[in-house]
Amino acid sequence: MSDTPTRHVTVTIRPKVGLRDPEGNAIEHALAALGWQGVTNVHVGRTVSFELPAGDDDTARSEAAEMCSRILANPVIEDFQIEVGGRGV
Amino acid sequence: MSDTPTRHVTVTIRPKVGLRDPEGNAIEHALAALGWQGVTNVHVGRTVSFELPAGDDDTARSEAAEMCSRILANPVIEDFQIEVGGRGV
Amino acid sequence: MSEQHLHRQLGLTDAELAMYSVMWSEHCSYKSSRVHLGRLPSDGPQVVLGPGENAGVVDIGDGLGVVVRIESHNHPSYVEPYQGAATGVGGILRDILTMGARPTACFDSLRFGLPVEAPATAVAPSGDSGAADDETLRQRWLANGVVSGISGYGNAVGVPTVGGEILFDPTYAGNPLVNVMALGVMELEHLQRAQATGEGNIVLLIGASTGRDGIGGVSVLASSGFEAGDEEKRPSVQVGDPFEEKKLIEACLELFRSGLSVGAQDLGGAGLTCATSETAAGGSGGMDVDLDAVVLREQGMPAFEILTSESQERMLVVVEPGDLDAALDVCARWEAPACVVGRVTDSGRLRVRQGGDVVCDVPPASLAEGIRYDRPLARPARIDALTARDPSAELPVVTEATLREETSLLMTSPNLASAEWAYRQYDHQLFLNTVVRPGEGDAAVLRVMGTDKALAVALDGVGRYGRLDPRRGAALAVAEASRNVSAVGAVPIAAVDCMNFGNPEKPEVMWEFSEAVDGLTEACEALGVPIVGGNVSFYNETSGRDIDPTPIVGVVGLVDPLPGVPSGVGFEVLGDLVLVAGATGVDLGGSEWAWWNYGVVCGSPPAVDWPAERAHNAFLADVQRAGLARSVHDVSLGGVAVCLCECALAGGVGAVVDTTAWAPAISLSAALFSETSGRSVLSVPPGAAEAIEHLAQTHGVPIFRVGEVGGDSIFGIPLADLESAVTPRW
Amino acid sequence: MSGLVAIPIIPGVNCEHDVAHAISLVGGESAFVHHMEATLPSGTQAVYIPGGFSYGDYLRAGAIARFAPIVAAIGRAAADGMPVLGVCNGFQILCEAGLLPGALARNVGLRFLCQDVHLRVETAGTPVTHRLKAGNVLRIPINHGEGCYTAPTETIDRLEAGNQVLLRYCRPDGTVDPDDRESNPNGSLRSIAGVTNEAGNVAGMMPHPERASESILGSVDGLPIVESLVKVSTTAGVA
Ligand SMILES: Nc1ncnc2c1ncn2[C@@H]1O[C@H](COP(=O)(O)OP(=O)(O)O)[C@@H](O)[C@H]1O
Ligand SMILES: [Mg+2]
Repeated sequence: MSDTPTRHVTVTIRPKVGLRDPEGNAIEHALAALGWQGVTNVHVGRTVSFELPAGDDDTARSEAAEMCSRILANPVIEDFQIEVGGRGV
Repeated sequence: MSDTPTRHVTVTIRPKVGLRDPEGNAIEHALAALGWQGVTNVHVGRTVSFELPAGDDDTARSEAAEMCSRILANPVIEDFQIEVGGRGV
Repeated sequence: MSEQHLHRQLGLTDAELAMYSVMWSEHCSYKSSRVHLGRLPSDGPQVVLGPGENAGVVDIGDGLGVVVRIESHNHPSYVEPYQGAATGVGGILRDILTMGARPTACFDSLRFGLPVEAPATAVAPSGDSGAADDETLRQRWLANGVVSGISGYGNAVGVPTVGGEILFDPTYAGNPLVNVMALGVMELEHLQRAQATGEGNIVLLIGASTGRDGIGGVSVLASSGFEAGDEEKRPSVQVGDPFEEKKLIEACLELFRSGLSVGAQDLGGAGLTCATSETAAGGSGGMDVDLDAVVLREQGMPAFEILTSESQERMLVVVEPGDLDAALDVCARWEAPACVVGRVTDSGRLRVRQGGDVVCDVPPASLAEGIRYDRPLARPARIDALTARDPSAELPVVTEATLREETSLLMTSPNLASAEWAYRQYDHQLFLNTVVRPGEGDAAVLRVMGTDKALAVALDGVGRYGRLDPRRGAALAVAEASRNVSAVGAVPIAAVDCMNFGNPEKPEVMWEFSEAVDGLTEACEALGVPIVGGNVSFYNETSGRDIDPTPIVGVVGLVDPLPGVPSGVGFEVLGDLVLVAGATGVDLGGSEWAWWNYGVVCGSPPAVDWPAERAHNAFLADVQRAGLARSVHDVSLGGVAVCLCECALAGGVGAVVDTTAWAPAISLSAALFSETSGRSVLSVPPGAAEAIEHLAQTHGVPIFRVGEVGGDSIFGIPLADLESAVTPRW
Repeated sequence: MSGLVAIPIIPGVNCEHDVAHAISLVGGESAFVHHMEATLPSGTQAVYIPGGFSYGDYLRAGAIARFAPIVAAIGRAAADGMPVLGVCNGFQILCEAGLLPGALARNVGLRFLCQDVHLRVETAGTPVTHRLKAGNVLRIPINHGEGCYTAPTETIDRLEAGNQVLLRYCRPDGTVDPDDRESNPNGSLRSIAGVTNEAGNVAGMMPHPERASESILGSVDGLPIVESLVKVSTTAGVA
């Protein structure tokens, strides 16, 4: 393996605002049925997290942005957001 | 609607460490084929964000934790993490 | 020296200890059941391979064989319903593949606790009814998780799920049942054997990498019931990867077809230990295995973990040295990872090395043969108490005035609900074989491409009957599944059974098991259906309470030739005559009506009159062959009343029936709700009625004209009301 | 003599044998092509991308498959006017590859659906519908979890204006109601079940015509679509 330092990256991919979010709706209903009636605006996204070889956060971020637009997200229906450095769970 | 203030909550749900993650694997391979050979440790998760009526962050957090263990996550195979206040996309 | 290290004093390595402990587990060695299973009839002129192989094989002519197998995945599905069910599907498909066949159809038999509250009268006096709501939700969560696991894995791996059943009873609340059956059709000349033969031949491990999945899974999960503190068992949850399995299937099929494989074995329970020891024991007698060659998903796995890992989607294939490159090329083309992990020897030893050390050196047969127990049997006290009670004495007298209400209530039983919510999620059409889809007939009908034959398959089992009389319960499961395939025009040719029982260490459970084996035997002999494979799942218990003994039986029937699409179950044409075939007795013991409407489970399950059963099956097959009837539906749960409702719902047309027409000598409640075996409801064009009656007569089957198709109600219950009664609320 | 219909095999697809069978039923010839091939077999005059679960549908249906070398080859052939039909996963791959507009999101009911649907032919005369007439109603099965056709409103308006909507989910009588879950079970926008590219030679649809190819299977309504593709390939480049 090389010595390039790595960055931990998490990208979050969500349905574009304005598009239907049936999964969010379903969860909102299920929560209401369990007694959480006041919970609103439920939205669901997917995360993809990974280690990326990159000398600094900016490089990592721009690499990740390219990964998102090429494969991780579908620009027709999804938006994405990139977080560098934060460790997940 | 009531006057209870609301908190914005985002929960991130991931497969437990050590569990097999076929989806993460497939993405790792695909990324490598596209030239991102150095990307490792790819894992896929979900996020659920919502507005929750709660007077303070701690209440919001403990409500969200209960939501996670009852319905949002499957504690047998998933870990979750709660963030209160942060706005999503 | 601590106790754990005693095995070293005895001369066993850690790896050897782990290997013996998994191989001698209940799941792998059938140690409690083997002494009984030998009684099952497994011979028949068409049987090519019977029990004891990865799957049974039955000759259907034209050089073709049907490969069939059933398995349970109960415990894993309770721990994690989606993955438990998914990996259950994955495992059964590899059993079919191992024989050399492409798995082309899957079936599921599922049992859960109640997903809805029973009518107030039916609530058993348990005292914990306060928890009912949460419990109900949990059962729905389990059922939905299991169904999506089957859908998620089966669809993606590319094997259609074309039939099955879903039943609910409180006995399964703490221990759901997930039984899956699969089949494939193959040219018999390509049959693979699970043998490692030919000294010097090379052992390939193909498929997924090996991780810490399900370490000790078979011993941990399949050999103990559930108690508080289940968390400890959770790390062994296995995650299925249908994509990996799909590639594995394609690669193996090509290896088999191109003659590159001399033996194959899937890795299931007990992983590499089981696959290497069984193929070595069945072949040249020895094998050298190098664990350093196994591709690991996690670093630092000690030998015993690699040897007992139950990572999914792996196969062992033996090839001749000269074919190695060609075999590796095939795997590469399908992107199925493959590596050389060993060699066949004639040393009579299974020798396993890791990092230069020999970590295991034992005779493979000692692992593969396991041990067997002849556990004590004792007839449970409850049986006499339950059968001594006469259900009719505890149930109301149904009259013309109350039958409508009784039937409406009965139709709300979750066991009579439409299963469409489930099978709609299953690809049930891939491979273009499905002639009768789920919901369209009593059994699935799959044509056999390239011939004019078809297979009919049904899966059945009723736990409540088993509680009252495990022998009759088992026999009735065979009878029902056979009747179901007959109802679509097939002749039953083979059966597989999945025995779901409680803790075999209890003499009462072992007695139930032994009785059920006798019931299967009696039924299979009477109907001429050999059992070509099966599976035993013990320890289905929660906090010391065992489930009702639940044998699930899958029957494969042959339709030869297939005359066209068989008649369905629905009433369709106004003015058609409605007939009931078969004699109705007073059989309310364990019936759906007594249980759901009144919470009464007592008496004896129906006794089967085997000659009559056989005659009725032959009659049904002839009716379909001659294309005489517009609809054919067998009578099962809920009796004639429910059967008529189902026919009306399926066709969207009601009927007017005379409730005294098919059993005038017995009470109305028995006429309507008796679950006597060997009966069916048919609708026929008026012009064909006499021909049908004549056919029935030649078979010696009593048949009764009971009414006429028409209207939008049955027993005066509007179809719309029935529709909402059978629409699941989960 | 028929032209050859190429059927690309991308790991995880599973309808390839069914597609080949349906093509043979209408007298066509087909050949499987491995996904790592960079060119189509010589003699290829049309492409039928079969359904299934390429790469396990991981990430998104079609998201990984679209990078297969054979998909690039299909893209080049399509640019030269070759007729291409993507069914189910094939449709998803074509959308992901940008060869067709829009995207296929998860079914609104969030469940996988295997059932018959009714389809109204919106645009006849394409390489996959020239044996049909606009307004024809077909009964063909669907089999998918991600089939909800989705695109920005402007895109859909443009598709409608340019006759790029191939098929819509409808009731048995041909009426279309996007809000009716009975007839539009996956919730597709404006009930769209299939679209074409601007040139009309690349088509995608979620329902499986090859599954409605014999009466014993319940319907033969898919045959005209398969036949259109096969017959157009004999006179390559129609449309
Ligand atoms: N879990 C399931 N998976 C697939 N098909 C199912 C399932 N449950 C029921 N079905 C189908 O629904 C239909 C009715 O089932 P069921 O009521 O159990 O039939 P029967 O009472 O005749 O045995 C059958 O075609 C059956 O195959
Ligand atoms: Mg039946």
